[in-house]
This record gives sequence, C-alpha cells and structure tokens, in this order.
Amino acid sequence: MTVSAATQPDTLLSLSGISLRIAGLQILSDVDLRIEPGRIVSLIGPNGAGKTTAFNIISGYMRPSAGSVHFLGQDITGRQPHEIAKLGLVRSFQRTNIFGNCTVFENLLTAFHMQGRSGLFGAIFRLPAFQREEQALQARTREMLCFLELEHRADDLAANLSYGEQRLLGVGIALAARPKLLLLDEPAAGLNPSETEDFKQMVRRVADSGITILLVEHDMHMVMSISDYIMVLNQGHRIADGGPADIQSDPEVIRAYLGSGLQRAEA
Amino acid sequence: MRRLSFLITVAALASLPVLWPDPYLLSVVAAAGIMIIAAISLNLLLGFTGQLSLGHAAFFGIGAYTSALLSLGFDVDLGFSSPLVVEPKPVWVAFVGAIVMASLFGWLLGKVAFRVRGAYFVIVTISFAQVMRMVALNWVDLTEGPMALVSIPPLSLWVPGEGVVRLVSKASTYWLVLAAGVLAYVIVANLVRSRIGRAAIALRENEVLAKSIGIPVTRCLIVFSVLSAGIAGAAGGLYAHTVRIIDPDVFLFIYTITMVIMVIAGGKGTLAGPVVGGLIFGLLPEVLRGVVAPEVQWIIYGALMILILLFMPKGIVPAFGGLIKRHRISLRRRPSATQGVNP
Amino acid sequence: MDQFLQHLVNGTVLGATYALLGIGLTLIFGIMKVVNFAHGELYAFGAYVAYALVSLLQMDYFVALVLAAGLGLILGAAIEFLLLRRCRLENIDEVMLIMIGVMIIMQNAELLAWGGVAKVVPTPLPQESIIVGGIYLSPTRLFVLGAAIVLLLVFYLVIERSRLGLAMRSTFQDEDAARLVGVNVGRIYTLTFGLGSSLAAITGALLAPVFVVTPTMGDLASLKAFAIVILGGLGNIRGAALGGFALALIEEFGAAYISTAYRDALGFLVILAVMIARPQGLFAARERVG
Amino acid sequence: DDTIKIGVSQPLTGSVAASGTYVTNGARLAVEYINSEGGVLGKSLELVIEDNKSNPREAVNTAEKLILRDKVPVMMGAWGSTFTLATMPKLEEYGVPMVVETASSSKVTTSGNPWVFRISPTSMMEAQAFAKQLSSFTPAIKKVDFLSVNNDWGLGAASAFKKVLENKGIEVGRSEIIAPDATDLSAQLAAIKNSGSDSIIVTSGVEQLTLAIRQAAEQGIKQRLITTGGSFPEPLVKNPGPEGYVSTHLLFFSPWTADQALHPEIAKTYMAAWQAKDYPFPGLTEGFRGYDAILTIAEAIRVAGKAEPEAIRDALWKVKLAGVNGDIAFHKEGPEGRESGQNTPNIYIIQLQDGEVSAL
Amino acid sequence: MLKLDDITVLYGATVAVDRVSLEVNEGEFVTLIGSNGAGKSSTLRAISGLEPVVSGSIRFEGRPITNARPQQIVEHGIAHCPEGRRVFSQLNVRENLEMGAYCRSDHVGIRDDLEAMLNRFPRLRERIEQPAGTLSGGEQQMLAIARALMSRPRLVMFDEPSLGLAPNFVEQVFELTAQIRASGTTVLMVEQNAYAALELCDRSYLLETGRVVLQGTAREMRDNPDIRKAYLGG
Ligand SMILES: Nc1ncnc2c1ncn2[C@@H]1O[C@H](COP(=O)(O)OP(=O)(O)OP(=O)(O)O)[C@@H](O)[C@H]1O
Ligand SMILES: Nc1ncnc2c1ncn2[C@@H]1O[C@H](COP(=O)(O)OP(=O)(O)OP(=O)(O)O)[C@@H](O)[C@H]1O
Ligand SMILES: CC(C)C[C@H](N)C(=O)O
Ligand SMILES: [Mg+2]
Ligand SMILES: [Mg+2]
Repeated sequence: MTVSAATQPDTLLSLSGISLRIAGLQILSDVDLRIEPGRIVSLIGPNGAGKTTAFNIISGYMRPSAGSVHFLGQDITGRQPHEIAKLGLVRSFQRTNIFGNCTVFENLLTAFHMQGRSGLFGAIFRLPAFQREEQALQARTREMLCFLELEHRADDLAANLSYGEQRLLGVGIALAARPKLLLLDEPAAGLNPSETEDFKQMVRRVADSGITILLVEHDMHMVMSISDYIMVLNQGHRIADGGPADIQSDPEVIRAYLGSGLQRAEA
Repeated sequence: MRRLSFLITVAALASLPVLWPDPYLLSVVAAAGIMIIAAISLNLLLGFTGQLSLGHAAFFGIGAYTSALLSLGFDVDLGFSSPLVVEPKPVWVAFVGAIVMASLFGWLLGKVAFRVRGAYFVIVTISFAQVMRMVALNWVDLTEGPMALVSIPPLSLWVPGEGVVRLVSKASTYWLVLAAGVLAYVIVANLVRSRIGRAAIALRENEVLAKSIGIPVTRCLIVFSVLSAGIAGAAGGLYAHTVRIIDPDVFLFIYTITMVIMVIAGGKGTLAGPVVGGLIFGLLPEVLRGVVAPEVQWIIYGALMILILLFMPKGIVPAFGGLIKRHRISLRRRPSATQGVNP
Repeated sequence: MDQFLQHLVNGTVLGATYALLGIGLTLIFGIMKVVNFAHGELYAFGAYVAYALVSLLQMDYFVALVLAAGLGLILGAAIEFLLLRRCRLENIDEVMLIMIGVMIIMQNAELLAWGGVAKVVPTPLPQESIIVGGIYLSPTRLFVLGAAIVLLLVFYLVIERSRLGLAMRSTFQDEDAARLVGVNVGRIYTLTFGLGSSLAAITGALLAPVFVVTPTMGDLASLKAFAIVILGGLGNIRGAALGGFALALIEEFGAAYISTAYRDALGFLVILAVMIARPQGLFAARERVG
Repeated sequence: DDTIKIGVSQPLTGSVAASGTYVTNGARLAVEYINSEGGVLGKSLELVIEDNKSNPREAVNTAEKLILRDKVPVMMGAWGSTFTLATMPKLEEYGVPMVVETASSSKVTTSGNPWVFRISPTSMMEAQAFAKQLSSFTPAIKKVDFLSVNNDWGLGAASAFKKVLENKGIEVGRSEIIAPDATDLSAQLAAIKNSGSDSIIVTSGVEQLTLAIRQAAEQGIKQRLITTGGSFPEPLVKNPGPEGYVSTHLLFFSPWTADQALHPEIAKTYMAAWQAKDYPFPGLTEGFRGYDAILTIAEAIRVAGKAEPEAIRDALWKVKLAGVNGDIAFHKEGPEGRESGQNTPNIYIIQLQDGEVSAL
Repeated sequence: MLKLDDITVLYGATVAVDRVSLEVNEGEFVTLIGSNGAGKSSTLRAISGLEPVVSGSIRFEGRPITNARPQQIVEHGIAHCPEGRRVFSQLNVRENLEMGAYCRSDHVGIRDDLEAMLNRFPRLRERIEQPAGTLSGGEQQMLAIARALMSRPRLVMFDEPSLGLAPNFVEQVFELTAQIRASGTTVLMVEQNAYAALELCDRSYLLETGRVVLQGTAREMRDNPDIRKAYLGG
C-alpha cells in the first residue's frame, strides 16, 4: 500500500517508510501517511512524539534516514525547503516565526515572493513590467491584510504585535505563499478558548478556498471538530489513524495521549 | 518629493568644485567618496542581507589591482612553458575588467562563505582578505609586492571638442567619483526596493521563515554578494586610477573596518546611512588634522564612534530620520519570536 | 629529523600562547558573543605593561606578569562596565563597533604614550639556549610554554567544571532565565569580559621578551585569535586550546616545508578549507538542525 | 610669513617606525640649531612632519598633503626606497624638490626625476665599501647567505651585495625573504642554519635586525651576522650576546668613533644636541641623516635666496656643505636632461664584541 | 504573602501593566487570566524584578521587593517559571537543573531534589545528557518547571505552563501544580486554559489591557457570564 500510495493520482502528499535517527535516538520509525486534496488532516501525539520532526522532513528542513516523501507525484525527499515551497507546500512554525523588524505590510508583501517574476534588471532599471508587478503585489497584500483582519496593524512592526496577532501573521505569511498544502504546527498554542474558536473558523475558510491542511495541534477541541482524518504518533511510531470518532475512543490513544484531558475538550 | 531632494543634493555636490576650487579639499572629498562607494557596497550585504563581511576590502583591493595591472600590462611565469604576457589595456577596459574580476570573486566567496552563517561567515571573509593580502605581498612578479604598483595611468574621457582628456585634475577626479557614487546609490536603492531586495531583507530577518515561503536563500545571497563585490571592485578601480599607486596594504583589515564604521554609524540597512557615515568618518580625520596630534585625532575618531553607537544605536540616519520608530523596545527579544533553531 | 623536532618544539611553544589568546577570546566571543576586535589590543596592553614595569621601572619580570594579568582584568572589566553594559548584547554589530572604537582608542593611546618605535623587554632567564638532542630550547620560550599550559588548565577547569563557569554559560544563553535562577548577571558579564581580557594581557606580557612590543602587534593577534576560536568551535574551551596549537603548528610547518612567505596566509587558508569541508568547525558539538 | 616650511615625510609608525623617528629627531635638531643661529634669509625654519606609516601609498598621500595643503617649497623624505620611489611622481607633478636622506635603491636616482637629491649612499656603494674591507674578516668570508626584507631596499641590497661578492669569488648561498612586518623569523633562520655558509648579510629595519639577532642566538645559529643599512640594533648595547660573539654593522655615522669623522666638530655638535634631548643612543647612527638633510636644504635655500621650489632645486646643484657624515655635494645621475642629484657619502664598518665597538 | 499595590510597567510608551493591585496569601493558589497582551506575563516579570516598576510597590512577606534585583527575589523564595520555557539550550538537562539550584548551597539537598525531579519527570531522566535545546517543546516545558522548583521556593509563579503540552501531559502538569501547592508552596499561575485555571485555583484575577477588571474566588469567576462568554468559549 505504501509504495503505490505515492503514485495514486488523488494523493497530494504521501510519506512512505519515513525513519529518522539522530545521535543514536530513533525519532521516527517507518511512518506512512497519505493526504488527499481538499481535506483537513491532523497529526497528533504526545510531546516529543516526532510531529515537528515530521514537518521538518516534509518541508525539507531535515533529511530522513530512510523513506521518501512525495508531493504531487514528485519525490521531494531531501530537496531544499524553498524548492518544496515553490511546488506549493508551505508550513508554519511551532515557535512564532515572523520578520520582526519589518512592518506587518512588509511581512506579507515579502511573503508574496513566489508570485513575483521580475528580476535584477527590471528592478535596477525600474522597467514598466516591474512597476506593474509591484502594484499588483501590493494590492494582493492589502487583500490578505483584510482576510487576516490585520488592516489596523499594517504599519506596525511585527515584533510589536501581541502574541496572538503574531501567530495570526505567521499563518498569513504561509497563506500568502499560496500553498496547495499548508502545514500548521500548533497554530492555536497560546490562544484562549474563544480566540481558538475564531482561529478555527479561519482555518475552515482557508480549507474552503481549496487549500489542503495538515495540522499539528494539542487543542483537542479544535482537532476533533475540524479534522477529516487524524493520525496519532507516539515515540516516532504511528499508533492509530482514522476519523475523530475512532481516535477519541481508541484505548491506546487515550492511554498515550489524551488521558482525561479529552473530557475537557468535549466540555 | 524624494526624487526632488535627491536631485537637489546631487546638484549641490556637483557644484562644489566651482564654489570651492581648492585642489586639496577636492582630493580629500574624492577620497572619502571612494570609501563611500565601498561602504554602499558593503551595506548591500551587511545592511540588507544581514551578512557581515569583514573581508570587504578584498573586493576593493582586487578591483584596484585588476584595474592597475590591466592598464599597466604584466607578464608572469605561471610555471607553464611560456610566461603569460598581458599588454597594457585602455584604462576603461581595465576598469570594467576590475568590476568583472571583483564580481567573480564575489561569486566564488559567496559560494563558499554562504555555506556558513554568522560568526563563521565573518571569519571566512576575514580569512579571504588575509589570503589575498598575502598573495599581493608575495607574488612579487605580478604585484610588485610591498614595492607597490606605481605610475598607474589615470582614467580618461572623450570630451567633445577637446578629444581625450586625462582625468588628473582634482576637480575632474571629484566629478568622476561623484558620478560613480550616484550610480552606485541608485542601483542599490532600486535593488532593495524590489522583490529581490525584499527577499534579502527577509533572509536577514529570519532565514528559516524566508526559505519556507520559497525564497532561494543561497541564490539570493550570491546575487547580492556578486553585486556588492562588483561595486566594491569599481570603487577599487577608481581608487587605483586616482591615487595611481596601489600596495598590498589595501587589503588590510583597517580598510574593511573603515567601511563598516561608515555603514553602521550611518545606519545599516538604510540607503543614506553609508553616505552620511562616510562623509562624517571620511572627512573627520581631515577636520581634526592640524588641530591635534595624529594619535589624538584617532582617539577622537574612536571616541566619537562609541558615542554615536551608545546614543544612536541604530546609526545616525535612523536616529534623525525618524524613519523607523523607537527601536530599542521592539528589538528586545520577545522569547517566542526569535529562537529560530527549532522551527 | 632534528629540524622536524625543532619545528615541532617551536610550533608547540607558539601554540600554547595562541591557545591562551584563543580561550581568552572564547570567553568573550564564543560565550558572551561579543565580537571583540580589541582582544589584540589587550594583548598589546599586557606587553606594554611588561615593558613599562620591567624596562622602565626595573621591576621583576614575574611580578610584572602578575600585574599585567591584574591590570588586564581591571581594564577589561572597566570596558564592559562602562561601555558594553549599556547595550548589553542587544545588537551584535553595535557591540562589535564599540569594541572597534576601543581598539582604535587603545592603539593610538599606546602610540601616544610610547611612540611607534618597537620596544624591547629583556628576558629574566638565561639567553643561552638549552640543547637537548640537537634541539635548541630557549629558556624564555620554555617558561612561556609552562606558564601557558598551567593557565590553560586552570581556565579549562573554571569554565567547564565550576559553578561560576556554569553560570557564565547560562547567562549568555538566556539572560533573563539566568536572572530568574538567581545569577547576578551584571557581575557575570563584567567578570567574564575581565577574565578574557586578563588572559589576553598575560599572553602579551609572556610574549613580550620573545618578540618586540609595538602598537600594531594587536592587529594580527586579534585576527588569529578569531581564527582559533572558530577553528575550535564557538564557545568550546577545549576546542580553542586545540585550535591554538593546530594553527601554530600549521604555520610553523607550513613555513618550514612550504613557504615562509605565506606563513600567515596558511592559517587562514586552513580556515577556509575547514569551513568548506566542515562548516561547524573542527571540534564543535553537533547542534539540532532545522 | 616669517617662517619657511620644510615638508618631512617619515615612517613614524609601522614596521620601520624606529628609524623614521630617529631621522625626524635629527631633522628637528638641525632646525633648532639653524634657527638658533638666526635662521635662513632672516626667517626661521619650520618642519611640517607627516607620518607615512611605513607604507608607499601613505607616502604619496603625505606628499600631496604637504604640497597641496601646507604648500611646502621643499621636502625631505621618505626614508624607505619604496616610499621614496612612490613619492617621486608627485614631486614632478607639482614641481617640488626633495632631499632623500635614507633610501638606498639605485632606482631613486636613475629613473630620471630631476626633483630628487639624495645624500645617502646606494646599496651598491655600501657593497663596494664592504668589499674593500673583506680582508679584515677572520676567519675569511667564503660563503654568505642573505636575509632581506621584501622591498626595494632589501631586494636591491641583496642583489648589489651578491654581484660585488661574486666578483670577489665569494660563494652566495640561500636568500631568505622576510615580510616588512614579520616578527617571527624562526622559519627563515632555520632554513639558513645548516646551509654551510659562514656569514649572513641581514638587510632590514632596526626592529627586524633586533629580532633576527635575538632569534638567531636562540636557535644557536653559528654564522657571523652582518647588518647593512646604517641601523644599529638597540638591545645589542645592553645585551651584547654570547661571549666572544662578533657582529658586524655597516654604518654611515659611528658615534663611537666620532673624532675620526671628516668634520668632528659638526659631528660633536650633533651628538651633544642628541644627548641633551635624551634621545636613545643607538638612534645616533640614523638621526644624523635628518640632520644632514636639513642642513643641505637650509643651505640650498640660502643659495637660492628665496624659498621657492624651482629656485631651491637649482640651488641644490650648487650646494657644497660640511655635514655629520662628511662633505655633501651632488653629482648628476640618471638619463640625460632629467638627472637626479647623488651625493657620495662615507661608509663605516664597525664590529661589536662583548659590548665593545671597534672600527674596521 | 505577596502584595502588589498599584504597580505600573511600561515598555517605552506602551503601558503593559496599569496600576495593578493583587494579593496572594500564604498557601493559596491564585491564577491570572486574560486575553493575549493583557499584561499577565508583564506582571510576573515585574514581581521577579525583570521589568522595572515605575510606580506602586510590591511586598513579599512584609518586605518591600519593588525593583529589587532578580537574584535577591529568588533568594527571598520566589521562583518564576517563565513564558516560553527559556531553558539554557546548550546546557544539558542535568546542568539546567543544577542551575535551578544556583542560589542554594546545600549540596546534599540539591542532589536529593534533583533525584526527586527526575523521578517526577522520567522523560527528563532519559534525556539527562541531552542539550536542552534539542528537546521537544513539551520536554522543554517539563524541564523549565523542574528547574523552577529546584530553588525550593515558597512562592512559585508559572507562566502558561500548559502551553504546547499534550492533553495527558497538561493533566499531569496541573496535577503537579496542585501537588506543589499541597506540599505547602504558594502558587501564582498565568494560564490561557481558563477552564483548567479556574478548576484548580482558589482565587483568580482577570486582566484586560493592563488592568485588573475582575477578581474573585474560582467559583465566582466560573459563574460570571462575561467570563464564560469571553474566555471559556461559550
Ligand atoms: N537534534 C536532535 N538531537 C537529539 N534529539 C532530537 C533532536 N531533534 C529532535 N530530537 C528529539 O526528537 C523527539 C521528537 O521531537 P519533536 O520536536 O518532533 O517532537 P514533537 O512531536 O513536535 O513534540 P511537541 O509536541 O512537544 O512539540 C524529541 O524527543 C526530541 O528531543
Ligand atoms: N518587549 C516588549 N516590547 C514592547 N512591548 C511589549 C514587550 N513585551 C510585551 N509588550 C506589550 O505589552 C503588553 C502586555 O504584554 P504581556 O506579554 O504582559 O501580555 P500577556 O498577558 O502575557 O499576553 P500573552 O497571553 O499573549 O502572553 C502587550 O501589548 C505587548 O504587546
Ligand atoms: C636604511 C637605508 C640604508 C635604506 C632604506 N631603508 C631604503 O629602503 O632604501
Ligand atoms: Mg513540536
Ligand atoms: Mg504572556
């Protein structure tokens, strides 16, 4: 199944047999995953299970010791992050990542990098094509600001935003890169329940606009209510996968991960 | 508005030789101007990509030596059967050769150096400049070593009605440097306010994030490295043909330091920074000369530098320009925003 | 063979002093992250202290050594307290430039005080070399070697094994967190910078009778110290010591068997090679990637 | 104006700072002396001193400053052959004469610059003077190695000495080059150590001479050291080296044998003034160059009757003067029509043994 | 035990904490809740001396500690487990824990406490020689908590200790805070997870844009309709 998954036409991303060892530690062992377009998939698991590491491997920041990653039918294992991003696979980060000394507007304008074409000469000589493109990118940046509801912050330095706004901006930067597949690493961490609710709505909107989402999140309330499909990692192994209902009742998942925290998520 | 004030400034600068035709003054300002061009090129790397090159004098020196050697001609025995003989070339050909050669080294160093970042990058660039200095010092057949390359021809220009004139007068040197400086400024200004300029800034601010949105970090750095080296090489070429002597000490660390001082004190990552910093620190020694002993001049120079940094940590231009709002607070690291090791 | 051993000995002696310079800078640059281009000036300062005390005040050389270390400590601490404290590592370039300012000031102050003429510090030890199996060992250089090795050990133990060393490393990794566990961060800053400076100064004083004392002697010393720290892996004391010996031996053997002219270039060439082959530095620890 | 400016370009910092400082001090003494005697043409002399930082590019810079900014009508400089050669085109560009007090490369006077007047000897003159005394060395010199600084002076001196010594049938061995600012010469010395020569001719500034002698002793180098260029390494006076060890030095003024100088009274005036200022004793062997050069310039201004560049240049040809080193007068050298002036100075060879100096 | 009187904290011109007064009694468990940017972390930072207080006063056990140096405050018996973990990334787990006991000098006691921490967090024992920077987010959080406890504080302040932790571990951490409190240590906690916060604590303060807008017992707060709406998500 795993090998053929890569070649199945309706597969956007597939991991087959991904393993990683660092300094004698087995961080990931033979992980398989298949994501179909248009869905919201979640990756959950206890701390240190290897979720962020899996993201790092998918997005090209780390190289697996074994296994391969296919995106849109291409083998992207070991490619550079920026090459992978070009193909339409973009991630956000567990720790907030923004361009701190740039304004919010500049942050987003920069994030539209891949939508631009103009080169060195166009820039130096300010050719008409260059000027047109600049205009267009600025317009799109303003649209994105509206989508994120950050218009009033446009000219503030990103570093001066509150934590929640920074997380939002982080996601906005990833969105601006126009991904086909968006990887979100704990986007709701540090948001309070009502903020999380708003955020969840935003993720829905993004998904509705045709972007496939792979989510890592410890907020079970959000995960269970939003995901089409969930995979659970524990100590680098996949211990379960399926729909939210299956996962919530899986005894192993409850033992290793959910604990009684689940009840609270359902409250 | 911005364009207008820019034009007025240029016009004012261009009229200096008419208003104040003292050859000594002009030569001092021209010399500062050459360093300013070098500082502008350094700012491209340091200010916009955030990569601190402390071997920048190497590109300056390579430009100077290339231009000088091509215009003087040389023959060296490379250990093959026949020696390599290069006939003297016209000065402008030599000058273009200098830019090409410096850019080439910029590319080479970029390839090597950008495998590493931060302090390691700094040390690679320092090492590069040191090695270049040793070559210039010891490859006596080519460079004359510590004996210096002398009698380098001046640049010349075809003037309608007068034919080809050698640009030896202090005023013509001044205008030449001014023209080159304006060109360098405009290139850099246009470059950084573009998609590729933003990419560089992105990578200065947060490399991990820049990669994630598809910015080809290495290629972007190399482009900037090549351009920066090319401009520095042009400054070196200008230097060679105006001072008309060049020795291995142009590779000395202190020249890089001078450029760094100009950029950071002026305000790195701002367009006007290197110009303002360059004017202050390029002309300061001249202003102080005659007032106090040379050592005291330098002590004042150092002290002024420290004071500027203590009171205007972002440099002069941002401090006065109000372009960027109060930075001290925002730069305080917020724990969540910076630790980029673990994305 | 004699020649080879002679070079080995010369290289080792030089290496010990490089190692001292290197670990001094490791404290300041590797651990504190201050790009300290004045390090070489503190080295020159130590040499001038030795000159002033020994040649002018006719003081005993060994007393002068101790005083050089002490004055280096005080000067370094003063620099940190007066200049760096205000901008506490907020901006690496700013701190670097302040230290360049210090470098310019110190170098010219030396020039003002002593002139550009090289100064000679007489050695207190016999000038006649000891000959062991055809190898010439100058007593002065042997003393330098011994002193350097003792200092290296002491500092290694302090930084890697003591509570103070742990506090130093913590402080520069996360200042606020260090405060929160009760570290007097200000004192650690001043002390670390002072100790690093003191090492530079004592190295200068140790080498003063071996070479001559000039106002520009610090320039190359700074660059080499950086090279050593990088070669050893940033912030790694053992690495810096090994880096010091490595650089000196490369220079010595390179000069002997390849080219004397390119002696100083060799060290830098090796750095370029190391950076291309192993960007993390020769002895550096692995870090989490990505 | 009631002063006449004289531009001085000397290395006050950098690799040969010691010598530049000595020469500048000598020049200062001469100016004090002349001014105390009433000056020149009723005006007092004023030195405008610029540091050329032991670097040829800086030397050019200083010349421009002195000529354009301070408008000096005549210069003295620039100690090193390399610095002097670099400065020379500026002399021609602005038409200002310079008295060269130290530089020894033949190129200074043969390259056809009519604004250059040299009072110091060329390396060839030194080599020839040395050759005349070869018989007084015991054991005799059979094979020599060279340790030379990597510049016009060091390389020029090595080739002049080689040519002369080879003519005398002496074998020439290794030639080791040192960078002008090197402090560790052990690798070069190690290369020479077992070369089978009996003498090493060392050409460099006083700093490197000091290092070479000390490091040679540390490494147990057996050869006899012979230094050229007129510097006398300071520490030798205090720490004369191992017992019985002889070093040989080519000097152009020997303070130990001042009474044997051609004009002992001038030499003594100079020495007294030097000692009155408490300048270091070994500097005497170099300070006289500045002293003699200023005497020469002052005399030329007197002959010219006005302090203008061209007049001073023409007058320099007519100068006949008694100096510390001996008689000073210029003969023509270099391509016809563009000759430079060259003086024929005296050269002394002294030997140092157990702290005692003797003339050869 | 701890008493804040009208304290104000500024960042440049931004008022982060605006005349906040609050009180924590010996043996109590108090929480601070409020949305992002409300000034919760800044309040804790002011208590532990990391941010200067421009007006107002802070007293601990009757002694004034306003603007005292952080290390004095630690010595007085207040530990602060900061927001965002802040472990010493290049020190290994053991060294991080040793640093936690920096202001103590009872070697035997430190050793026992270290052992106790490793028993409580077996995960840390597995990673004892690993540089803290390479730990996963959750592992770092455990380390930060353990490090704070190593100083044997009488009052411990946690700043969002559950951030980034897996549900079962959040559970454990909250149990741990309860245990800590049960063992006689006073606890002041900032927490986004308002459900949990209000379940655990005795009393709570609600901060909004730098001010205390509401305070009361856990029960009162839970029952407050505004709080239910804004912070409990419905
Ligand atoms: N460079 C490294 N060296 C050693 N161990 C590492 C390295 N990188 C990651 N690890 C280990 O790999 C494991 C997985 O880490 P990862 O960050 O992927 O966890 P995670 O599932 O994202 O956890 P969390 O939910 O806490 O963020 C952890 O135990 C971590 O300590
Ligand atoms: N270093 C800083 N520089 C400038 N402003 C800051 C800084 N730190 C915090 N602020 C601002 O101070 C205010 C209070 O911040 P604080 O971190 O105390 O909030 P918080 O309640 O802890 O929020 P969160 O739940 O997001 O952690 C916010 O508006 C924030 O933007
Ligand atoms: C000392 C002198 C005899 C020579 C001088 N140093 C020169 O370079 O020519
Ligand atoms: Mg994670
Ligand atoms: Mg907070």
